[in-house]
Amino acid sequence: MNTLYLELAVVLLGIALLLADAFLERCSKNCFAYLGASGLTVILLLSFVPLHAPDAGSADAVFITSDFLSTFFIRFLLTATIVVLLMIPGFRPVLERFLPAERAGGGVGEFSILPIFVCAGLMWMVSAVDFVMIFVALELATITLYVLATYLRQNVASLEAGTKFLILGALSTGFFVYGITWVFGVTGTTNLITLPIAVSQLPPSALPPLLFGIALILVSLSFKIGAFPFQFWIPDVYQGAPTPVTAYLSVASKAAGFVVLIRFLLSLEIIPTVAHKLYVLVTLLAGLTLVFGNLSAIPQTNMKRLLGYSSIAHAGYLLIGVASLGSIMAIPAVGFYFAAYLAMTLLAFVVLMEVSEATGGDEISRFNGLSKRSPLLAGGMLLAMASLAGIPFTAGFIGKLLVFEVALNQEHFGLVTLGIITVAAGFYYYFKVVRAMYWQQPSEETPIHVSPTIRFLIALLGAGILALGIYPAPVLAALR
Amino acid sequence: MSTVAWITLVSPLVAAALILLVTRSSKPLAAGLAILSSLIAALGAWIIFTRGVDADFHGFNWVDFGPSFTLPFGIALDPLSRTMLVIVTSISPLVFIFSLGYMKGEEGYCRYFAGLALFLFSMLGIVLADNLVMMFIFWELVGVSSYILIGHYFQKDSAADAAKQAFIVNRIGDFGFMLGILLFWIATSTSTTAGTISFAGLNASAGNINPAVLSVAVILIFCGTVGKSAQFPLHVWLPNSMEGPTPVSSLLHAATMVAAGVYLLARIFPLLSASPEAAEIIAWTGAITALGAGLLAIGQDDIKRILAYSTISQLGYMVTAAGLAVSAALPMFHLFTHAFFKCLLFLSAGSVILGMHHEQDIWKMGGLKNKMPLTFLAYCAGMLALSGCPFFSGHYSKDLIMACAWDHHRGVFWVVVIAAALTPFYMARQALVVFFGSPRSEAAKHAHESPRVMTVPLVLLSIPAIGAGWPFIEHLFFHEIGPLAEPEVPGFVPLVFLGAFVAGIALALVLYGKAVKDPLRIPLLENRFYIDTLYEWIVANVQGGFARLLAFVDRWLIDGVLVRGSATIIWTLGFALRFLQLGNIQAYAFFFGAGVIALIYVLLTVH
Amino acid sequence: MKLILPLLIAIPLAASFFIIAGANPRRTALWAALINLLASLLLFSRYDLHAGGWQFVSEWHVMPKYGINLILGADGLTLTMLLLSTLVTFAALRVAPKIAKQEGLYYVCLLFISAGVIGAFSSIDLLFLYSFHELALIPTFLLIGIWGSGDRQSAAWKATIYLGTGSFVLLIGLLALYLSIPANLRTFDLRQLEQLSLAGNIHPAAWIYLVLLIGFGSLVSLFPFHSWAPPAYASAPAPAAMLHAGVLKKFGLYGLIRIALPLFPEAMQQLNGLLLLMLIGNILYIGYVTVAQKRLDWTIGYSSVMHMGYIFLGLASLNLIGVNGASLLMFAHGLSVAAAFALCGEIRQRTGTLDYAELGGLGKVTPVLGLLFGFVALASVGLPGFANFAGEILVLFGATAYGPIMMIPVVVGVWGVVVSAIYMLRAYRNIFWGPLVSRWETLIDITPTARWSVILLLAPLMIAGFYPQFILRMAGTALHH
Amino acid sequence: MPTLANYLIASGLLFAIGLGGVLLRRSIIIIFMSLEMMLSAANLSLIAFSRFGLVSGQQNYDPQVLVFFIITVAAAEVAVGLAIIVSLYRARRTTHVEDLDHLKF
Repeated sequence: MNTLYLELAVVLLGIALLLADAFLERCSKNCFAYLGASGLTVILLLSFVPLHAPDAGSADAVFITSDFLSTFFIRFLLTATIVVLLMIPGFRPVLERFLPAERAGGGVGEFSILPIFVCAGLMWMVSAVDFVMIFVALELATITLYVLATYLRQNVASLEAGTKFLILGALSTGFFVYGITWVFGVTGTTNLITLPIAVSQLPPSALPPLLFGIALILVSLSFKIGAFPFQFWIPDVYQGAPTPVTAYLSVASKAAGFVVLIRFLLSLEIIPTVAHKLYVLVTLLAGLTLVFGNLSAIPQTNMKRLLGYSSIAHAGYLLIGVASLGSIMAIPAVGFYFAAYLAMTLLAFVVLMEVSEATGGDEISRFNGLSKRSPLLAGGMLLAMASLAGIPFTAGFIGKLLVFEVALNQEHFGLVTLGIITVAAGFYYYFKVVRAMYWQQPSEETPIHVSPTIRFLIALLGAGILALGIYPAPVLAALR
Repeated sequence: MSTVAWITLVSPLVAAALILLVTRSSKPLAAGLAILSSLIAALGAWIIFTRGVDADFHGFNWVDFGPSFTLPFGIALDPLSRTMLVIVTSISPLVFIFSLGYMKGEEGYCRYFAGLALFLFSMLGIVLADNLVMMFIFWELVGVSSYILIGHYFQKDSAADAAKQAFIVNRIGDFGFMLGILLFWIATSTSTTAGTISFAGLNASAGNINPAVLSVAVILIFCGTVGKSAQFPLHVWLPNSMEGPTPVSSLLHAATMVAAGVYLLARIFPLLSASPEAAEIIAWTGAITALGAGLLAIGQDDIKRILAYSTISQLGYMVTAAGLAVSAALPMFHLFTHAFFKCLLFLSAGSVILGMHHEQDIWKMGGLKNKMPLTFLAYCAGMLALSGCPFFSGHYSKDLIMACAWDHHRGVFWVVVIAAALTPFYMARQALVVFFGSPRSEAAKHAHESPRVMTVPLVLLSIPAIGAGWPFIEHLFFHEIGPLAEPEVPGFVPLVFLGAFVAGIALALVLYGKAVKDPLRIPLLENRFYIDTLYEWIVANVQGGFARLLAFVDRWLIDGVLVRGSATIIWTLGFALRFLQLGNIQAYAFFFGAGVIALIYVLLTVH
Repeated sequence: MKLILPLLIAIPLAASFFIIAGANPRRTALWAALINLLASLLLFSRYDLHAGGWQFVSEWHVMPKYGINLILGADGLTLTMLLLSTLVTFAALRVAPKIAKQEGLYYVCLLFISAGVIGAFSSIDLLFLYSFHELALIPTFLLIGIWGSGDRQSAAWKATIYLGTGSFVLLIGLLALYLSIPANLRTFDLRQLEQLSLAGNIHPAAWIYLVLLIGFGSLVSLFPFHSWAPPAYASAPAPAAMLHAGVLKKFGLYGLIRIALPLFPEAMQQLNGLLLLMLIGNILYIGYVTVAQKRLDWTIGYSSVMHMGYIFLGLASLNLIGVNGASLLMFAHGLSVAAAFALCGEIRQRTGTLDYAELGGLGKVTPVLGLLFGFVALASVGLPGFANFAGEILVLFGATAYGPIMMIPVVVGVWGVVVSAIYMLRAYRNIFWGPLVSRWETLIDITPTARWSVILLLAPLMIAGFYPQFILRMAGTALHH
Repeated sequence: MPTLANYLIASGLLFAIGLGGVLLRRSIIIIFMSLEMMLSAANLSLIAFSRFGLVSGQQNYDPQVLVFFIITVAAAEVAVGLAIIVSLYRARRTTHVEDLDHLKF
């Protein structure tokens, strides 16, 4: 069967659930999360059935490709969505607090169905090879995310976050399309497969306008992945948005952005001069993002915001990998880094959600003495932090290892030096959480009750972190 | 033969270990073990001595990297070591037995005997060592055992400090010793063969070493002697070491340990005689020490300190003798005689102190000759021997040294002659003040003779103290070591020696015959030339200040500025950067626009 | 036989999982440590000296495409270090006092450190050599932070970030080394690396050696990268300090012996001057800083930094004598400093202070403690009869053999022995000698448990001191080149 | 007969005005309108490019598909956006950007 069907299946699942939510009054609202998750799991399993790419002639082939990159990231996105959906039942109390409740659990249903549409959009995005397709997929995801970010209609923070996300997102969309326009204007195509040929035939005089268009496209991609100086929305939106949405933003949409970035850069490698300019640019972005993300995370006191900055920081490490695309190991490195990043970030967010529900706040100080109140949560967070900081035998370490391997391979010594400094900073702000959990005394001793679903998630993600950290070979094999 | 030597060497160690591990509880057992081991050692020593030379290697390789490098652990049984062995092992049992009485009822009884046994082991090790490294090993062990014994009364601050000082001063000497060993090793090693550190090998290759290197190396080794034999300027620890129990003083700081330095010089005698410059320096060091210590002895009131300085002075003689580079036997001969009479003197001093209930100030004594007759006689024997009275052992050895000095080195000669005049003076002073006149304190009035266990060793020791110098004994012990011919000296020289002796005694009689309090008080001498004060100042201010300065640098420069500083910089940077997050949408939009322009600029300009 | 090495790593980890699951922490941990000790002794005795080289090798593929695999194996040097690790672990767990809060976590942390060092020493693959070492990072952070004393928080922070950063530098160095190999041969396998280097296939640049030196150096507290060590050891709980100063710290030196010596012969020649400068800093500068210390824990902390200088001197002499001396000294220093920190902890437990000004005359009330501490002090001033002396003298001979450039380092090294005597004897005199301070008249002497753990550390020290070949002939097998 | 350049300039101006509005105006509603204006600027230039095909002179109508998509997306964006702004107004009684600065640093 054709890769296209996976996305279609996801959309259909979403629509079906929406209808069910609309017409089945009695069914408990949590069930939609579980239904969606199980549906996506089925699709995830389907994705392992050998799929043939759309044959070159067909209409699909113009828009959709099915290479190892798209397959890997489709599975990646499905996994992320499943995890986030499983988080939602745990988030329900907050939802009910901040939603005008005509009915009990009103709106919980949509909240657990909308991510499925985002997932579909992102899946299209990672396998799209035409700017038209990319644009539509991107907007499908982004607009849905606007809704999700502002979902807590009576929570000021959520609204503010949503608005900021909306305005800046729309702004980047504007630049995106305007960039596409210029690239099309110069090359006469919007297709990444035909782009190289078109570019290679261009007269030198046509370069500046082309570069102008490319620059604008890169701007909006940098916005998506949160590269400096387009990262400003991230901390605010992450802090304000509902925790599951934040988790989803930081993992899924970032990944899709990176995939498009990689495809775009690869398609432009045809002209050495352009490629060189682009890599210099990406190197600069990587350096700036690293420094900004890591350093300004140091003084943070709010855990969600801290994770926002940390996601900027990791965008920096990923950009190092992108800047080293010249090495054949680069794409495996970035891909693996994302796999690791998924496990550790989602784990962190899961624990954060539980803790802030139990203590009623997102500040790091809420984690004080967590090891006494709930060893499980503390252990999970410890693992996540260790992995984020890059301690061996965790996924994060192998990720950093691979990224710096390619960086050294491409002789980005400047980036490596920055890497050393920023890793040191990372130790500081990640271990701040560990300190809170293990050194400090808890304000109250009452143990925190953790629901089975969350236990399952923590176990799953923790196992994932260790598995990737100790035996990364399978994932790497999937990336060649 | 070597098995005997091994038994001799190891038995004290076994005793020490057993005392430490097994018999800490039972006092008699501890003492018994120690004495037994010393007797075994003595027996072994005499067996070895009476049998002939047997110089082949009896050992194993302590460290072995094949041909490239080995550190052998062997014993040398040449005449030198056999003589020294006899000296050490014949004195130590007496001291051990004497201690039975002296230490009765003291606390740390077992610790004391363990220390003695350990000391004996280390000393025997020095004697039997056949190479420099092995000797260094036991050298250090001697240092530590003396540390333990001096610090026996560790509750007393003075004792604790004295022990520490003794160890560290010796370490300073060993600093040179170790460098000397390394220098010899590298000097004798060629591109093809590894260097040697065995005495035999070194003495053989004395001629092949570059003279300059040779003299430097010899002087470095000599630093070891300076430390261990308390030569100027490292002599300060010996008087302070009198804080230990008196038997310890007599065994370590008179008879054996301090002699180790001289023994070392005798060991490397061929090397020493091959480098005149080194010999010169050694001779002068000895001479100066002999004179200086003699002077200081006059200024002391503590019965043991007087003896301590006299020891230093006599060690000066021995070192001078070595420095004259006449024969290895010359210093050894004086070492031999000195060992007996100085041990005797200390033991009798010990018995006096015990009789005086641990009073050590001679000006609180007086008129003891009637109350402690045996001690008095023994003391006289020792004192006359030390002062070089004719027919007493000291006479022969010391006069021989001075004669050789005349023969080889006039400058040194006159110095030592003056020292020779001082010796009888301060010894007579001590004798007169302690034993003659009338008691100057209650303790002195009720002083009493010491028990048998102490007086018997005194009597036994008096015999060699008197006779050890007689020619046939000299021949028996020293003819194999080296020639000891009386050099041709003008007739007046012996008269000078006699004159010096007589003058010393006479002057003492005049000054102290009826003295109640010390007639001549010389601050310079009482304050030991202010050398100790100077050292204290240096340790407190120079070394201490240096250390404090470095500690400050480490705390504030390396840790403060470099480490914490960089951390602070990073933190501040982060703190500043986060203020870019103004929270205002339009600010973000501005940054966004700026970013766009920057991007376009970069893309268009970079080449 | 070859299964024992993986077991050595697995047993502590398994034990810590049992503890988390609720087994009695202390007993479980002690059993695990005891089993490990016996197992390592078994390996030590079963090593075939004539065959030499790597033995008991077992291999698992992890990232074969990258030439990264988990390879465990041991040669003489490894086994020496394993013996050291297991000895110190057992002693450290035994002297651990009664823990009030989170006892389980305490022992888990200690077991993780132990597992980490054992893994690091027995890995032939450089990446795992590195990774296992990092296993100790978080446990140390927790141990110092939760159960530490004094200014524990800042000490823990400094040590953790310093070590984390240092080991990241090290990682970069390893990667650079890895990339300096022709692409088709790339591997982290030490055995292959040595062959490649012997075959002349790799010529890693000198700067890589420099990066490695800085990385390893900051783990070994090589001057001027030492300032994390004294405060960390001063405020760490005794068992943590024992494991860290005694064993973990040796990892950097072990790494240099394993990597730098075989792979960077020219670079080491070129940059030897720099290394000499640094180690002179360790011996002389740190030596005098130690003299200025006013508390026992700081004195020992600094002295352990100082003694690293001698081990580096042995490495820098680049010959059989020196490097053998260095490895012997690693073993010796590990044991002596562990014993020192154990006794340090005992004193602190009794008096609550380690300030020289407040202590004095303890020898009267705690004779056995005094005796043991005397042994430790004498060991660390390099008294003959303890392995430290044998190690130091070999290092000095090795350095002398290197050539005239070594003149100053050797003189400094010999003088350092005097300096160490100055501060150790002062410590002993101030704590155990002199008049007994009335506050301490009621102190009780050292407990049998602690006594025997210290003796357990001192015994091998003296055995190796009387007969160094016992260690040297093992360690030598690593240094055939 | 206007040339491609005129169209591009016009769309450029449109884009610039939109951006200016986003940067300068205080009311979120107007900022939002300016954003839509930027999108339509893109549309205009797309049409222009497709009408006067730059590459090999002949016209290329593919991008007009994109134009339709852009219009649809813009509509969707407006729908969601206005909803968000309304609920923001309900909660905060304001639509001024300066008031949205609770989340910062």
